[in-house]
Amino acid sequence: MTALLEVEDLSVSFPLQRGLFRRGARLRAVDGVSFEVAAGEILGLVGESGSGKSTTGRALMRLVEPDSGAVRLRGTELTALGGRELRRHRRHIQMVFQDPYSSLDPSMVVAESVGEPLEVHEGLRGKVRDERVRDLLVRVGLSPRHLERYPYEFSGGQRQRLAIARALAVDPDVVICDEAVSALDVSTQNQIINLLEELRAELGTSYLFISHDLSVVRQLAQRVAVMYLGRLVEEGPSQRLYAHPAHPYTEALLSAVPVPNPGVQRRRERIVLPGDPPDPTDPPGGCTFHPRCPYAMDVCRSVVPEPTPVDGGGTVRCHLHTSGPVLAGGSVLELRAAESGAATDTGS
Amino acid sequence: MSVLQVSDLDVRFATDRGWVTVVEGVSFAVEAGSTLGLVGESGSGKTVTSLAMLGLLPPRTSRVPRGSIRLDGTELVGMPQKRLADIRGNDIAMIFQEPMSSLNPAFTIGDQIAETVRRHRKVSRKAAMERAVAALDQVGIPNAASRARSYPHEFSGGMRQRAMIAMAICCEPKVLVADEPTTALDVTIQAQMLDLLRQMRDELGMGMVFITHDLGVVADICDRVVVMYAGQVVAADDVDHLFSHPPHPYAEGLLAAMPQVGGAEWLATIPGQAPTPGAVPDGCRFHPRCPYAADRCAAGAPELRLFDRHRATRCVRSDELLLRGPA
Amino acid sequence: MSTGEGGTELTDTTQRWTRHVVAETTADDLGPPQSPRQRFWRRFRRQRPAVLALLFLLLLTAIAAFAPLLAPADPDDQNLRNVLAAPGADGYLLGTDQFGRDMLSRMLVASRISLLAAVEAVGVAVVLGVPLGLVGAYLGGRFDRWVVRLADAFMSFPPLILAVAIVAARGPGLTNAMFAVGLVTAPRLLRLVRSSVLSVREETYIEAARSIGTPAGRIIRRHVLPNVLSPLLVQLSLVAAFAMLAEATLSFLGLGVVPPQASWGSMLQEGARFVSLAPHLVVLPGVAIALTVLAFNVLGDGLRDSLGREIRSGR
Amino acid sequence: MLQLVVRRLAAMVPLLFLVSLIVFGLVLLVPGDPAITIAGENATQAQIEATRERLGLNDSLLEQYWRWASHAVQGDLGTSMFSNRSVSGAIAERFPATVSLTAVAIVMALLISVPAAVAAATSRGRWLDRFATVGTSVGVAMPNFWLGLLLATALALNLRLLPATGYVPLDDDPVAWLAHLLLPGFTLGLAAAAELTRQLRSSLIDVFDQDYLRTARAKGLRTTSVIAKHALKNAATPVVTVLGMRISVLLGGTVVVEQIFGIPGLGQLAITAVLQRDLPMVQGVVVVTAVMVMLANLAVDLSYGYLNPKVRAQ
Amino acid sequence: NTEATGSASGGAGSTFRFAYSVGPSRYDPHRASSSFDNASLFPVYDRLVHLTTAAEPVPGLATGWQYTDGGKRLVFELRPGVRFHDGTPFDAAAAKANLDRARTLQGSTVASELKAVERVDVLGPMTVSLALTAPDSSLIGVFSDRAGMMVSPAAFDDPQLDLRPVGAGPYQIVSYSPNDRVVLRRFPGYWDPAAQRVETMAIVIQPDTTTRMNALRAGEVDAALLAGNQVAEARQYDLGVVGDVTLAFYHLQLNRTRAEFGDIRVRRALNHAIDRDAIIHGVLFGNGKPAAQPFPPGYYAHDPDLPDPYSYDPPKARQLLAEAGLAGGFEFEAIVPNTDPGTAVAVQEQLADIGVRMKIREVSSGEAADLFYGRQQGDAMVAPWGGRADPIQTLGLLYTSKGFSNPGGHTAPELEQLIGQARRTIDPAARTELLHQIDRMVLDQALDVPVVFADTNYGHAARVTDLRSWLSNKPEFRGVGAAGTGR
Ligand SMILES: Nc1ncnc2c1ncn2[C@@H]1O[C@H](COP(=O)(O)OP(=O)(O)OP(=O)(O)O)[C@@H](O)[C@H]1O
Ligand SMILES: Nc1ncnc2c1ncn2[C@@H]1O[C@H](COP(=O)(O)OP(=O)(O)OP(=O)(O)O)[C@@H](O)[C@H]1O
Ligand SMILES: [Mg+2]
Ligand SMILES: [Mg+2]
Repeated sequence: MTALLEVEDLSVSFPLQRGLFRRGARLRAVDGVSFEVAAGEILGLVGESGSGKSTTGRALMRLVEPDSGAVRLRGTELTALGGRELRRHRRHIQMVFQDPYSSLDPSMVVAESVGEPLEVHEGLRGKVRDERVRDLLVRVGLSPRHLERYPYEFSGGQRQRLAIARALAVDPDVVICDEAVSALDVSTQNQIINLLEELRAELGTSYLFISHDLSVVRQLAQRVAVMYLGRLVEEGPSQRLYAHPAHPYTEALLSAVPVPNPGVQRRRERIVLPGDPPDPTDPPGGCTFHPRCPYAMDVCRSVVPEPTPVDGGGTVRCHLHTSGPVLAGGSVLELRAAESGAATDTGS
Repeated sequence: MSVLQVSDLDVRFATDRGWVTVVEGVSFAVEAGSTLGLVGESGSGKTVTSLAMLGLLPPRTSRVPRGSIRLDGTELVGMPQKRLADIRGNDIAMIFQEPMSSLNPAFTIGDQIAETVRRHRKVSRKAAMERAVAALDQVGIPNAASRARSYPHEFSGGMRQRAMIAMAICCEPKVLVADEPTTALDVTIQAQMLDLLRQMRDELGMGMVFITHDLGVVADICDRVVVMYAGQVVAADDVDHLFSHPPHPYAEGLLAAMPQVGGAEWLATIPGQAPTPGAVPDGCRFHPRCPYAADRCAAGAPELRLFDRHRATRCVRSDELLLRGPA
Repeated sequence: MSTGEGGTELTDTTQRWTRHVVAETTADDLGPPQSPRQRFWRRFRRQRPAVLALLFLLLLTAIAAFAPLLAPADPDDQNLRNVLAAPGADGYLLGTDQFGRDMLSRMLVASRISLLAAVEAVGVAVVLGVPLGLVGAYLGGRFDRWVVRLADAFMSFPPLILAVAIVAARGPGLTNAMFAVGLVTAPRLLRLVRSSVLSVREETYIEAARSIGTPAGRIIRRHVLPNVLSPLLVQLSLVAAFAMLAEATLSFLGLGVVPPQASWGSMLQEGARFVSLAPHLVVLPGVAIALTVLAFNVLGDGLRDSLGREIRSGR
Repeated sequence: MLQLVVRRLAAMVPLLFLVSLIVFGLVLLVPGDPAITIAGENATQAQIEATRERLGLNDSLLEQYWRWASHAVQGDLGTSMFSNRSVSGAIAERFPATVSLTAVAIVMALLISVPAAVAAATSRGRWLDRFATVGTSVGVAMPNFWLGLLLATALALNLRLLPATGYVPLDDDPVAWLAHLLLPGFTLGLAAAAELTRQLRSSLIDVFDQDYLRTARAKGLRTTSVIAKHALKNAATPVVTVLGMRISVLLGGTVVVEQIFGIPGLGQLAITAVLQRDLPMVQGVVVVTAVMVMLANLAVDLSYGYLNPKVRAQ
Repeated sequence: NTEATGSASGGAGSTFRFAYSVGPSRYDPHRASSSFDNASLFPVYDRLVHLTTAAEPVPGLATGWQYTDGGKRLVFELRPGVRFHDGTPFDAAAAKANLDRARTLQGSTVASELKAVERVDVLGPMTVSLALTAPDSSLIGVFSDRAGMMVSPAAFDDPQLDLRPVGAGPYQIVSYSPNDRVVLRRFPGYWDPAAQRVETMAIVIQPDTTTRMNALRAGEVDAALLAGNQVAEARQYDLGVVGDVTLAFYHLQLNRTRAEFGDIRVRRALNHAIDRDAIIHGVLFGNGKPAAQPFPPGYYAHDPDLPDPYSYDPPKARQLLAEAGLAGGFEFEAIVPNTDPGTAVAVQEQLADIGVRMKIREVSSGEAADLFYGRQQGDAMVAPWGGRADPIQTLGLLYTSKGFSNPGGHTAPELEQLIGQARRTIDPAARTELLHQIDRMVLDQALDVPVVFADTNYGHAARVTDLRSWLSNKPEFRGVGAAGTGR
């Protein structure tokens, strides 16, 4: 697979305005993030609240201006485009947002909302546009007669279908789904996930699927990237990542998701991370995860880890793989297995 | 002996279309020192039921025409608000979904906890504050004494929820009702919270009602589960049995929709949408969405059938069906 | 539907649940389509006070439009030998004023000026406040900052005092007075438009429009404007109420309309000197003003409630 | 907190500059020649010219602005064209009456609105609420000069309950001070009371729907303490905002109310100055009231810190 | 109804509070600019010449005066033993200082009235003499007004003079807050104790007539200037009312060089179109007299034998217009001060009856004179003419070609010549005869459209005695008594 979308060393920060004399401080929401999405691939981006997932997505769309880094779509450097040029290229990369209730303009009927990209990019109007919108509605599993309806008349799941239809209207190469299913009931969530999978198979569109829900991402993504406090801590094929997490944070995250099976869940050994995610305005030095990391070493406090390749694909940023016990691309689970053999007290 | 016994509870609300029954015939019991899970889709009446248990339903727009709620033998339905207020926060406490908005932003954390203590215990302001600090310490807030002087916005989401728990347990209630206490939290924080709640339940021997959407959480913390659909209890079971042999098709559907470890690429969904109160279908309320529906399902409203003290279903075909859960 | 052939085998349960299909909601289940306007009417109709207020204002507008035809007498015709006649006396339904003019006719004709005053002030406020607020708030930047500063500066003046000062400088008269009232209201309107725009700007659908590649001008026209219209409408009704009161007050201070033109405010001002001899001179225009202002306010409330944002529920 | 005050005060500087420009700009709007008025009924052309010269009306606008503004900064707002007295002095003399009147109006507005709003909000949808809603609408709609006229006639002249006109300084006789301000204060404050009631009612209703109120009730708190402690403090923020905006309206309203009740305050000064075309005086009053409004807004901003600890932190 | 009589003890503590519509523009009499100032100035400043209630000159600080040199010299004998409030004695030197100050002070508003004065000489300790450039009979009247007010020479250069006036009047200032109130206390050394029957006096300024009435009704003042419509009301509340016509009259004053007003037929038509009785009845509630001549009945300048040629006669008016070729009427703009537009509104409607459309341009009262006289805007003005201390002043201002209050400067040569002659005529009887001739000519030429002499009314509490109505329209409170102290 060749990379369709390349993101290289992307950083985004927001100004912090606090006090009269502390101006100039900035919050680094995204810090040196790199990844690639291949054609027809779904890349899952997971992480806890505030880790910078949405900001990454918005930076790709140039909805926020990145501080540095490059975003290339089919080799075109999006970060270098401006004005009209940028607007033209926006058709290749579209977005579906989290909140199905506010992502559709309440004052517009479906035909206008979903048809807006067609008007803007292809200058379609009136009947021609409506025809295309009808097709799109059918494609996302809605009745073509919904054309003259207002968003408020739809349920959350239906609205999310509308949002997807709008994103697909101009045949984009990449669709960024920012928590596109988080606001929905499990069952509805599944319907949308099924729809996305179906569309990917049918149209070969690539997706950047942002979610905090690991199990949802696992369902959909071929590859997964994990963010913590603005940095990508681990990335790799989902099979590998779920079965053999290489980063302690990934491990903890997976372990924290309760398994819907009482027998298993009760017996399962769980890692409960102490404390809260750190304050993004004042991140810890070195590896930002070190204050909560059960395996933290001295080096973690001072040195920012570099990406290291992982067995089975992907990369990880963790000193455990280069110094200390030297996992060298192996799974952290090995470490735990080794440890629990010796002393059985690493859990809560 | 059940510390909390809800039987045959109806709740009605005044709406544009007149009085609408939102919760109907709900019964369950909570044992001291164990956790009862209350699950169901959005709008199935979980929150309404829990509010009814604390007498927190809006006074003029709601009504409990039928049923009984007994807390340690005391009947709460029909009790005057004044006496209910004495019981709330003292014998039965509640924590809510949004730790962000459930704490009053205008007062310090310590103040809000101490207020509860002073309301129910005849103690000095100072002693109440000491109790508040102790409770914060108990729920694992570091430097409890100084953090008690913080305002809610100075706390992270997890710490706020800890503070809510501290507030709930500071008078050592017999029953703790937790309405989706972890839904708004990150999974790593959720794991902390589940451990903490389990620990508090065991330390204080409380009975706990735990409301959630997430069957994973149910599997983690609940001993028994009650499944609600469209305002009714459709299934009740202990947790292991429910996950292996769901007693009701709806329960099976919920379980099937859970993303599974190494699960299929194609996800199960419960087709259609839950009915809105006041527009429930005749017969079994679930039958329009049920893959097992037969003609008689549409005919008469099924009763909740008890198998034994713990297990019940509201499905007329439960005997003939062989329902399977993931576990 | 492509099943998971390539993936793991579906479990029985999953298969059963996925194969079971229930008809999704279709357009026909939703009932006839309803535009926001229709929905607004449906809701608005339920608000009886607001409906009454609207009817009152419509009636008033009609009266104002046809006042010369409706007036039983020439409103300027004096009868200095029958001044301050009580209502009902000598065939004068509402009595006469201090020049012996027919109060009914004058009340009718004055309604024109009073309404016109409100319309003028609202017009000035809209022209000055809305475009600046709309564009400034959406685009932000230095221009916006200065607009806001200027608005703040204007808002630092007590509105009536500024209006009095402006009228002092420009001279009395309806146009000057209403220009002043419009000028002092404009920053408030601008503020409101701005804050609505700022909150609409944060809505996801604006971000969605930007992500589509919609140009800013189109976003302002198609997305921002329609969505700030309802709070704007509500506010306009309140501005109209304020303008009525302000006109009355300025007229009361002798800074408003010029005789023989009469507005309710100026009638009140002239009548105030006769309050103990002929209370009807004060009561009638006072009640008329209060009722109209009340109607504008109630209408505003009704609009607010009927235009309120959609409750976040599916259907 | 101190930082907040400093920052707010600093933010007032550009605002003050704009305000001064606007106020000075008022002069440009004036069509007439004030010199003719000042020179007197029987003035000759030469006298008028001399007057122009004396008043500096022949200088360039920039010079005139600079002269005015640089003096204004030092508290010297110039000299009345009409009476030759210091504008600052005249304003200082009138200041207490207007501040007293406004303060009494605000206090009355609060005394009326808080209980009314609590009663309305807690009995939402019932007759008490409807009554309050109608009452507030009427209160807002009533032209206050009209109300003042009626009140003065009914209560002061016919029933002789309260004084009809005049003002007694607070330090002369506090009781008489209050007695003289009750009617005008009520007249001025009623519209504010109505608007505050509306705002407080709706923000109370909002707060009643908040989760933390449910928490407070879940703790077993009594309804009174839920409302008095938890609801009111939180509902106060938007009310304080409205109050802040109202202050400028109230100050404006003094123009009429002082006229009706014969109170020697800034409003009356403004009107007299306007009728006498005494521009320095008009400018002075406008500037001073604008600064009062700014300070009131500052107070409002600072009170947010008390009501909402989040603001305090920033 | 010209006087509230009775006697009251002027004991300690007696107070008289009077509500007036405007405060003094400033308390320096030579710089004060409005005729309304006098009410506040009189108690503080005594003046050379006093006026009777009928506005005839009588001795004041000057016990007598005499024109010599064929009218080119005016000699005043001054009252001995008078002191200013600050103790400075009043003598010829002080009088000369004052007169020179009035003539030469920068910003003097009275200098133009003293144009004829060339030099002031001290002839003796109590005698001053004024050398005149030409005989000017109006000076006696002038010295009864602000020009004749004596300021303590010690206070001449006091920058605070406008706030703390020092005169030789019956009352001295206690406190003064401009546009609010003046508080005065009896000055112990005053030469005429009969003028000081109350211990303290306050002049309360209330621009709003209703507020003034309210204050009076509520007992917050003892007397107040009333509007015509309030007279009946005041009586209804058992308040006393004194009131009579004054020199002030409402007129439709024409700029005779504009619109159609150059034509005498038009001016006569306008005069015939005004229904003065109706206006008195309707607008003034009966409190006034119709005006034809520029002076009210009862004043020496008024000619009682002169019949009013302009009866209310709309057909005649229309006919005159038709003769002037204006059968279709015409339109003009009238400047109207916004304080009291009632008369203007009535006039407007009556003119409309003969097809003349008068457009009202309302302006603030301070602006009206500026616009109409100064910048000669507007075709006419409907406003009260305040009257002047001497009839010659009124005539000179209104009807001579150089008169400031005669925009356009239209006049009749014989009239101008007559006015000059009257100014030079010292003998009162001869002068009065000339004034009557002028009246006749003004009337004949229809130079003006006088409308009404409105009564000036003062309402007062029962305990107030000897409050009088002054033809000059400048109320003095000499001899006003007040029993008790009021509320
Ligand atoms: N416009 C903004 N201005 C300032 N800070 C921002 C802005 N947007 C995001 N942030 C901050 O950047 C950080 C990353 O935010 P982001 O929304 O990307 O996180 P996320 O991973 O999407 O979280 P969530 O799961 O809550 O959506 C957060 O600390 C957030 O507070
Ligand atoms: N105050 C109220 N007035 C009218 N209807 C109400 C009220 N509160 C709740 N309802 C209705 O009662 C039903 C049950 O609501 P409830 O909040 O108990 O659902 P839930 O199961 O807690 O859902 P969720 O998972 O979304 O919290 C819903 O249909 C809701 O619309
Ligand atoms: Mg996000
Ligand atoms: Mg709920």
